[in-house]
Amino acid sequence: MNLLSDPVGVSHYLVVGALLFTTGVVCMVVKRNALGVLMGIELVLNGANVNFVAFGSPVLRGEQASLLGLDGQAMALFVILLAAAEAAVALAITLNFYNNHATVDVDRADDLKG
Amino acid sequence: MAEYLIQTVGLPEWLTWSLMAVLSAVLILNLMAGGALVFIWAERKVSARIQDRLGPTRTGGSFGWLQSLADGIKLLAKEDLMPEGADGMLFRVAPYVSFCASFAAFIGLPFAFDMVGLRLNVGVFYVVAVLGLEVFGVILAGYASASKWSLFGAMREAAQVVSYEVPLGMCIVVPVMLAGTMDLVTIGEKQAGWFTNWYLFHDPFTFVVFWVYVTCAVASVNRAPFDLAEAESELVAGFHTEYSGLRWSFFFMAEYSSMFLVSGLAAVLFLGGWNGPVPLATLAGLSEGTGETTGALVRLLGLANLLGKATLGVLIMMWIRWTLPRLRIDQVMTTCLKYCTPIAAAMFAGAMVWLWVFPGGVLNLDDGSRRPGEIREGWLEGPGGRAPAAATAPASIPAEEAVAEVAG
Amino acid sequence: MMQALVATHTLLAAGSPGINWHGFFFLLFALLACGLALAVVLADNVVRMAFYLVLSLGATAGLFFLAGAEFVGAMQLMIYVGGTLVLLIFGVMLTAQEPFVAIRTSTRDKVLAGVVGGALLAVLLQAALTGPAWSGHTAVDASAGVSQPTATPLGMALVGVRVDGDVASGQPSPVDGQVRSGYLLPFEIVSVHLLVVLVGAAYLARTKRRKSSASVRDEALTGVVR
Amino acid sequence: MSQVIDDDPRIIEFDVRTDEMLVNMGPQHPSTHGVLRLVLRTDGEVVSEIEPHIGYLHRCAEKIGENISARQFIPYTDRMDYLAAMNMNLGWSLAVEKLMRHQVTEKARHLRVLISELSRIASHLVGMGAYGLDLGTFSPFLYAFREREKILDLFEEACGARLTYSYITVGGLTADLPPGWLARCEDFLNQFEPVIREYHTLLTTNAIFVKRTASIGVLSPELAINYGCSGPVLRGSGVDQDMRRDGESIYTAMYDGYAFEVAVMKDGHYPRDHVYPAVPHDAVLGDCWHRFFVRMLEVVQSMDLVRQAIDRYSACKGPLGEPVKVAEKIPVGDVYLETECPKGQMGFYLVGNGTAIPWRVRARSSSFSNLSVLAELCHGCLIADVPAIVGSLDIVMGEIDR
Amino acid sequence: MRGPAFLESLEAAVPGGVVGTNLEAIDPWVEVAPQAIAEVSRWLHDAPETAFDSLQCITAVDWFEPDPKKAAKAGWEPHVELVYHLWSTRARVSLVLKTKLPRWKDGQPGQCPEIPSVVGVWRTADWHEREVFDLSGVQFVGHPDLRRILCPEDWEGYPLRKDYEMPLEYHGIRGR
Repeated sequence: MNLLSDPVGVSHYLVVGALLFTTGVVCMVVKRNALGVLMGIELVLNGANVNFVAFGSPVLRGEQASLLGLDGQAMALFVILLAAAEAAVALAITLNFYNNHATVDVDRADDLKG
Repeated sequence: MAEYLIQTVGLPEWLTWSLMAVLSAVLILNLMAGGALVFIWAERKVSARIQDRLGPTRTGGSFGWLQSLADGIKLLAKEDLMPEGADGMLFRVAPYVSFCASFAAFIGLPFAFDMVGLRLNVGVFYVVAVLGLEVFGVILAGYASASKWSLFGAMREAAQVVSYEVPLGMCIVVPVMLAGTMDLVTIGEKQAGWFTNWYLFHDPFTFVVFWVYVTCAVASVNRAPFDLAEAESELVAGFHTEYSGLRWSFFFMAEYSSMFLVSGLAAVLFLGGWNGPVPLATLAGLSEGTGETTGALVRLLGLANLLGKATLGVLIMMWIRWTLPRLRIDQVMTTCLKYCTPIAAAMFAGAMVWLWVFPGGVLNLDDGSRRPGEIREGWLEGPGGRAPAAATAPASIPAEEAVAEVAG
Repeated sequence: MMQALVATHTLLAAGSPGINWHGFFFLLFALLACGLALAVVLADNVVRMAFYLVLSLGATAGLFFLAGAEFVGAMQLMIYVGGTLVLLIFGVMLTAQEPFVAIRTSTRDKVLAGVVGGALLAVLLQAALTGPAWSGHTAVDASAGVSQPTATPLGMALVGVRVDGDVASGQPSPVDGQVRSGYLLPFEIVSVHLLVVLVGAAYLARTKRRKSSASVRDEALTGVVR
Repeated sequence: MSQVIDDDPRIIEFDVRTDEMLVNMGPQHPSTHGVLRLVLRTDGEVVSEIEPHIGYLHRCAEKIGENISARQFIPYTDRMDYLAAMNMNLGWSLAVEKLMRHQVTEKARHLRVLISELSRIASHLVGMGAYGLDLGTFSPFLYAFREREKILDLFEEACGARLTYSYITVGGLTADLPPGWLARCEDFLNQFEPVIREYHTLLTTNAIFVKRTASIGVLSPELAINYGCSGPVLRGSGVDQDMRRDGESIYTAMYDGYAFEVAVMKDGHYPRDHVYPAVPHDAVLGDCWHRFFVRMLEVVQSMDLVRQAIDRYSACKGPLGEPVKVAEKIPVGDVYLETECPKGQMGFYLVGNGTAIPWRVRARSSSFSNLSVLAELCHGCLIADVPAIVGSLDIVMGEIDR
Repeated sequence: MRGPAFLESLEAAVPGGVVGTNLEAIDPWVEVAPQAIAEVSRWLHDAPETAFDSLQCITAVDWFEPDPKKAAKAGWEPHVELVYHLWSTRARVSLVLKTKLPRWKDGQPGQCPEIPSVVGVWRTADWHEREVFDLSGVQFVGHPDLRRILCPEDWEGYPLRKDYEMPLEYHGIRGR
């Protein structure tokens, strides 16, 4: 199949989702700044969301989408909500970490090392 | 018009559609820019009259009509300064972020029946969400300016706008609940008829909620007495302390257009939108669907109605600004969290109960709206009212296969 | 003239021959989303990272609108972008000082991450491109699809009633004859979860004020007079 | 958790460690009333410490005074409190007259009362308008200036100047009033009286104004006295002191026979000579609201005094009397005299050595002492309160820096 | 309590504090020994019958005649005189304290003469003493933060001294 010549379909969305997901993972790995890691997580969740929406989209899948009904979109909604919640908790942890260590560098969080 | 171009002039279809898109974008943009010019002039005149002055009197005749234009030219000619130590990219991009956010929000706002950039079935939600992005540019500007005053302004704006979105959302939910849809066109259309059909007068709760909305709207667009982000007597000029020239004017335009936007939103949600207090067109037996020319005229009347209401809202904001002192940041937050949010929540519950007790409403003296079937067929239910073809078609893929797909 | 405004909403979905607008906007938003995501990884400054992230998420919201999920798109704009906004603020507050603006990563880590990321991407793309059923476009009437309402069914589903086939009423979906359950339980769980998170986050990052400003003021006054 | 060990009770400690920031407010800032520079140490929006830096407008007025004769010094007093130049002229003239044991004519005495009280109204109008500006409302400022312009018009007719008058001078006044002036002054007062109600509506009783000023910057009477505060700042704290009544005899003699009640809260209420708005519930004696309110009362009080002065002045027959010669010798000795200026007690100290030129000139400025209390008032307040407190002190930098 | 009785109680409270008086002057004054100024101030502030709770002004007068011819006729030795104007808000009376200091400490020009600070008695003395230090060059011992207040921190000389000469240049700005 050829992505460039085909009309936009689920595959296209999956590719975008995969790219977002991968960048998110790389971001989580690469960043030493706790906030950067957090942003990586956001990207990962966002990539997953793209997939959910694509699978549940009636535009992209036509009648096939009705197999999933609203599940795709509802799942995406829940992911968004949980991502927001996760961001809040992660930020609180970062803040606490910053209070204790005066830095947001995650490599310095080695208190549990023997 | 698109059809006219395609059929009569014989333009290729893609060009026509592109032209149409550009045209509507230009219309909205001009509405914003032109509106900002008019409102800046009006602000000067209104403030002058309030303060026992004359205001601009020379540029462009005795009323200073062209004053804002002259100001604009001056701003264009002004040097765009950037402080040393500023984050150059973010500093440059911040005004445009603000401006784009308020521009994009206009896409969802209907100006008259059926006259909307993009009719979304989540229209009101979209408008509020995009409007909330305006704060983003402000925060970027505050951070990127490398000035402490800017940073203070940005932090205040962030705290304020994020907080005020909660009661603002709750206020907006009330008309959405009454209309049963988030589609702004439908919400406006449901208030057709005499002014008693307006959601403002629907029940006592909506009446209160309207004033909470006004408070929150003023706060969320940073107008006095909630203009803490720029608070010139405390923070010099707040987030735009370091801005000058054209970039500054973009912030300015964004401020005025979001003022206009929240006023327009208030008009659609509470004040009947494009429906005048007296249903003139209906009384004359006309409606948007009556015919090409008459329909256009009726729409123009609706447009005038909505613009008038929105302008009135903007003028009231100016009146407030030139009358009241500024609140302190903790008082602004108290107003939001201790007063606006609980009141909005209580009024929401009240309106819900009212709707349950009087499902038909009590003040609907006369339903002077258009007779169904003229044009509203399929419109009142929102853009998805017409059942999509795909939904009616029988399923072609067996369920097992679909599950397998997802799992795979 | 003014119908031009009206015309735009059909424009996106028009799918007129000549230019495939759907494809064009998809390409635009997809490139924006991916490019800005990449920029998040490459940027050093935490505020810029957050800026790119917000734009990336906004572009994704555009993709959602294109896929007909308007409610999710608006939700994405409001919650995700708004939430990240708060993230940005914290980023500014915590790390606006010089030493924290850019914490650099060693090249070794970068290379390693690149390899792992490349491998992951390869696997994911493989999965994305090989699913036969996903690639086929069913050439739906896009204009109808885009404006299909999603907010009401979603809202109904969240409170437990499925308009597309409801388990409570035992009514099968008119489309595929299936009976589906609503999301009342997940919805409630998420609500409680949010509450817990709210309390937890407030506890973790609490601001304790030792002395109220009023008492300090009084003390200062008496101290001077004494 | 960060545990900053602090002995200083003024430090407000948070568990979230936020960094303190030093912020320069001024010398170019909209609400520091001139070239005042305040260095704020802030933790977020909370100000933990504030340090005023002054001297940007220092012109060595005292040194200049040691090189010119006493009457030549009058224009320099104009430039101290340039918003109430008449009162400055009066203070210096009285101090020199005290040393010279010079007695002005009865007519000059009443004219001085008339002019200086009118000047007090003008000064308080600026203070009031600028205070509104500090709190973010622009319109009262212009309403105040509109009325002040009318007073300046009157002054211009009397002495030819609108800001630096040099009208009251050693030994009298430079000129008598032009014909018809008194009638125009009456007209102004009659027109001005109802306008005060507008000010009360826009500011004094405005809910937001009260919220911004009540219980903010509370100055206890002990602290006010200890810091040498004077004028409305002192009276706003409930200290019953007004040099027009309590000062030295050469000054109080000027007000002999005038009926006025000092604008201060006694036994829980302000003078009831006119109808004033009620004190809001959350206002505490000594806060910004009371300082502002005292000024508003003094405007009315000064109007009464002007009316009385008009009557007495027009009853006086005979000449105004000539001021002393420019090169008049000053006797040996030193005197100090404080007069009640709009901003507070302005003191002039003068040492004469028998020549026309004073050996030493000293100007004790009321704003100088009033400003020095700022650091005490701003502990733990918010940034937005700083302009509110500075504005309530109603300072003029020309007078502080001299 | 006026005049002699007041002086007696002051003398009793701070022995050796009062050096001289002039009750006939327009503003009667009491001359105080420089080292006793803080004690005298404390007593004046605290004693209930006097209660000079307010310090209005501190002035330094430089008694110095640069012209040697005039100096011979002056009739006084060069010195710096500090004048404290006190005010009692309760009794509504004023009091003038004077104290004489040498122009320079140990006779070395540039060395400011020293006197105890009265900041502990009246907080307003903080800025007033700073101003006197700034313009007239008197060192107040015990002042918490004795810096220049009106002149820039790096200004040289004490402008209100009679022998003060404006610097030729200040940071590239011509002075004379």
